[in-house]
Amino acid sequence: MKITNKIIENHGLKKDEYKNIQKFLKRDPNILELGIFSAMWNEHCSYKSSKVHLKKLPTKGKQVIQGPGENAGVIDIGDNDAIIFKIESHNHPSFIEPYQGAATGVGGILRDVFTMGARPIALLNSIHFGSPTHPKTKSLLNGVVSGIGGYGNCIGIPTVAGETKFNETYNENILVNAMAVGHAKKDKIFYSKAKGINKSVVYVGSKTGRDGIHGASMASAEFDENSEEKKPTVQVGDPFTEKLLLEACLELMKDNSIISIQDMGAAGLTSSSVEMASKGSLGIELELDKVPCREENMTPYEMMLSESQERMLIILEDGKENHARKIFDKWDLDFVVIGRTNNSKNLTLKFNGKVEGEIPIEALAEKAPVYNRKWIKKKLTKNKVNVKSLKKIKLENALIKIISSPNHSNKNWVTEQFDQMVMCDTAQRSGSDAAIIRIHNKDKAIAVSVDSSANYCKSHPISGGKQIVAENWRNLISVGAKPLAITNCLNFGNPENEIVMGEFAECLEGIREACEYLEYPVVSGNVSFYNGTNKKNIYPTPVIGGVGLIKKLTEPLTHCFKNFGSKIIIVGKTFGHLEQSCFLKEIHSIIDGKPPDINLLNEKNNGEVVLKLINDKLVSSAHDISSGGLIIALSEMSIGNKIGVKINKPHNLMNLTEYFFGEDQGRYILEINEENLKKVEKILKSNNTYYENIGYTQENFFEIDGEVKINTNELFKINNQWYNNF
Amino acid sequence: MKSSVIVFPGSNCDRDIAVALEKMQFKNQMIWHKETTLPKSDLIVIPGGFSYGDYLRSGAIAGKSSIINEVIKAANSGCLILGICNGFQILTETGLLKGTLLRNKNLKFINKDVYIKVMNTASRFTSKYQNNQILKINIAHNEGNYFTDKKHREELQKENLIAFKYCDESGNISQNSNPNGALDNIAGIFNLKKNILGMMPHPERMVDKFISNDDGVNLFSSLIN
Amino acid sequence: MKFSVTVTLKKDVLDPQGKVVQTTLKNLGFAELRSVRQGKFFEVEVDELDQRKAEIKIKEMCEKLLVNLIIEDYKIVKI
Amino acid sequence: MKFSVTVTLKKDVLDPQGKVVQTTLKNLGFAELRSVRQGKFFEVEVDELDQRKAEIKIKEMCEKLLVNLIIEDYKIVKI
Ligand SMILES: Nc1ncnc2c1ncn2[C@@H]1O[C@H](COP(=O)(O)OP(=O)(O)O)[C@@H](O)[C@H]1O
Ligand SMILES: [Mg+2]
Repeated sequence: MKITNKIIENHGLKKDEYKNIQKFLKRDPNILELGIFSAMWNEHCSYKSSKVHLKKLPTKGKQVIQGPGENAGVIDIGDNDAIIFKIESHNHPSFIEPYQGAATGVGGILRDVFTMGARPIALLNSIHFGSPTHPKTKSLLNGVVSGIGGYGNCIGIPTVAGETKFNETYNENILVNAMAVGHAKKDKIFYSKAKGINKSVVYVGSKTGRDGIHGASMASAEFDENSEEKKPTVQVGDPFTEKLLLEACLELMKDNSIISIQDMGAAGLTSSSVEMASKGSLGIELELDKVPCREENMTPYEMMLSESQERMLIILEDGKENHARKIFDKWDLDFVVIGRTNNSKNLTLKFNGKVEGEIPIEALAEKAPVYNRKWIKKKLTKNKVNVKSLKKIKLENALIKIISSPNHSNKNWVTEQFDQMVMCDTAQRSGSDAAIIRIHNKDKAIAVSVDSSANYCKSHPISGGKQIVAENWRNLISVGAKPLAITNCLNFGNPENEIVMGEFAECLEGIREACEYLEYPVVSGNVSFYNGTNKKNIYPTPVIGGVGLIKKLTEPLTHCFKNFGSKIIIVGKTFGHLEQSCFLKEIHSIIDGKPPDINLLNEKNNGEVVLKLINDKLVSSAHDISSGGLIIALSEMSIGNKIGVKINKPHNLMNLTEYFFGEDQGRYILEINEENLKKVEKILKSNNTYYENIGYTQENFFEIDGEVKINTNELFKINNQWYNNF
Repeated sequence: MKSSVIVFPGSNCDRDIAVALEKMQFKNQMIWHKETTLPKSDLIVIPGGFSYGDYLRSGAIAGKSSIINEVIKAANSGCLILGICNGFQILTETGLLKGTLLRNKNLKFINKDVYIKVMNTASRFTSKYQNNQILKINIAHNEGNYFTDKKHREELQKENLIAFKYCDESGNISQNSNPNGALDNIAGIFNLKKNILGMMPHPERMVDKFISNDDGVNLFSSLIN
Repeated sequence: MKFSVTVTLKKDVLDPQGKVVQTTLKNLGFAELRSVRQGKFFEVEVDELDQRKAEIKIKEMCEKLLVNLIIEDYKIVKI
Repeated sequence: MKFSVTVTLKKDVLDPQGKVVQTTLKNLGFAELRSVRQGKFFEVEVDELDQRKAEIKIKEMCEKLLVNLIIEDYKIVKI
């Protein structure tokens, strides 16, 4: 086949890029080689637009065992226990086929985690949909939620936390990010770096079909009117086979048979073999006739680019084939030696005894293109909203409107479709600030949460970037966990657009700053560009997934009030920042102005003090204040156990709307038993922490002095009705 | 007491039930479905999960496995058999328990804590509970909507073979407290000899106060006596 | 030889899935719709040249595995 | 007027269900079995006397709801 300009373009390669291919090969590529270059050089695999910025993120710390660069990040939680975790996007496939797209997203991220030797112990997700009234939203939400559940429930790993958000910006490009967290022994972690020559390269798992060919390139292109045509590239997931693959891999990992192991994710056999060889500075030769195929007459091109799910590539120690084969036979999975390592530093592909393709590994990996794309700084608005000029609305009515809105309604409709309890170590399920998972057979636990704030990131990317890290940190603190490290999924528009690239660079700058200051390193992550349609880019939506440690799990701390007559205090200062707040958006449709500032010094101090109070068992419930401000956070604490509050108006002359709906950062609400109050105040004072006594819990009514009085049953009902019509 | 937990490809509550059994002092063994004989045991448990991916019908494929013949033999000689969730579905597919489990009436997977009422304490599985005791217990299934024919329905009533019914917090049994559409709110049933119990809720998830509650403990302590 | 096997719920068994499909179609504006019942469909191919013998085999497959006779009916048709 | 609609996975799409059913039937001793593919079946009844019009309607139902055109094919037959 002659390589025409059209073919090059269809493979998503630019003219310059093609010239480089010719240079590396010292000849024209054939179609197989072109396909392989296109798969390895696209945005999804090469990180060509993001690399220069990602390098700036802090990735080190004494808790970090493995930072970015492997299948997932690894952190140390003591006693030879390690936690392995990562988040990944499956946005484009999920928009085309929501059920399978979301399901295979979960399957893919699970493989990233168990390929490193971890037993997955928790799944999380961050899902963003368009406006609830958009005609596609309902079926997309239905499909995505049942796809996430369908995969996780079947494989038997609890889905314990996440976020579900709606915003017009995702009307034609939803976001589906899945995060997996696993547990391994620190001295039993597996990496993808190949070692030694003439070692067997083994294919295990499902057979290869024609599904998902060029899935990775699809994830690197914008949608347009013709995206319907790209449909057949959707992969279908088989959680049942993944369960077998998981058990078989973990069984084989018990001894020392494996030199290196890599899941076949995006760009399947191509990226897995190239990555292993590249990391080990080796060559690899594959005999493609041996690849187990599901369909007849598959070509080398199709085999190398297929994204069939539930497959792994393993490099075995000498003489371990039979032992390994027995294990995969037991689990009814394919096991075939399809190639060998060598020292040629080439990827060599044979088919029917003939060499069909030969490419220097270096050209596919280290030498892949890297772009320092043009970007422009965000012009910030200085607009302040004058509250006095806004149309008057009663506090109570605004509260009701917000907690019954799609974004603030109770998410049980979503989370009840996920098995949250399987494995019997979920100490805290969805619904609180973070989920808590006990380490099996131990008395320690981890806390996990995912967070994003696209509105903040849109209006001020640096503050937004800082804010999501801080909010994620706060969510872990609120359940009594010490935050250890994060993973991040960076969902952005078209990187060739200077504004988008600016949002990316500046969000990352914010993330970097917060992570550095909070000593909260990034250990893994994923970038998803080209989210948007016809030149309309989504809001910048970085998603942060955090993991924290609870050294000794006793009663898990929830955000729901526990007793009548407890004191309620706010830690952190309330200034009443309304711009970019949920209040202005939901009530007045104002999306102008900049988001609240992040004072990292206060953030850290407040968080550390709250964590100390929780660890000293002085707190009955805790909740961070985020979207919606003080009043929404209070109402969430009331709704759980239907325990009301009596809240005073602020002492100072602050405007009530600003006080109750302002979204100032670094704040927590704590429920404190009367007898602990003195002790708590002493600790707060001695740490120079600003706090306010704002009232106490009571029976029956959610009450703010003369402004709001709602029965707690009513409050519960209002918060729980939106999804009923769904 | 000796127990055996049968593990099918796709079972995923096998470890959970084993932990619960061991906590309750059972001497437990895991039995891979390809085994052709069963060790002598007092209790055989078929755990929850998605055996064979729930393909075709939940429990259908596992119900045809070779180890199931051994389970049937053991059941006929009086061995105690407990099927939880997918285990219940498998037991109905083998015919050891009558009826079947249809899709939940809302056509969605449901995971939540529900209340069930103990309907009969005169069995090896429920003797440590009080009659009409209300338990808070976790369910997690796609197909838990119990259905059976008229004749069997009458037999269930007459012979007192209903073990648990879904109810609300205060014990009312109604459509409002029926999470999945099950006939007569049935959450679990015995066979005629009451040596077999199939139930949709997960007692093994309720044996640890840090994780949930201990409402499931008495099921296992009933058995150990 | 190829056969189609269609498996449907017995008349007296509630078909929640069919019902939901039916209401959804009505809501989509298909006023002329009278009823929908949902079932399973299998395309089974066997190495057997004698149609009668093949049908017996397939019937056996149905009764042994494909069909839950408590709630389902089935029909075999050569295709 | 009654129609049967059979919905099957497109040829290139993974059919894990069919695969499991096939191996199980083999294990049960059906050596002559060559292949099984599983799909969905709908029995749709419409108040429409003109067959051509009815078929158009049902085709619309398929494309709008019953069939996932990305991974499934379908066939409408009058019964
Ligand atoms: N898609 C989802 N999957 C699992 N849990 C979810 C999902 N969406 C929301 N939740 C849960 O609902 C609760 C409320 O979410 P959110 O308002 O985003 O919390 P926060 O503001 O504390 O981050 C959290 O416990 C979260 O884990
Ligand atoms: Mg929170």
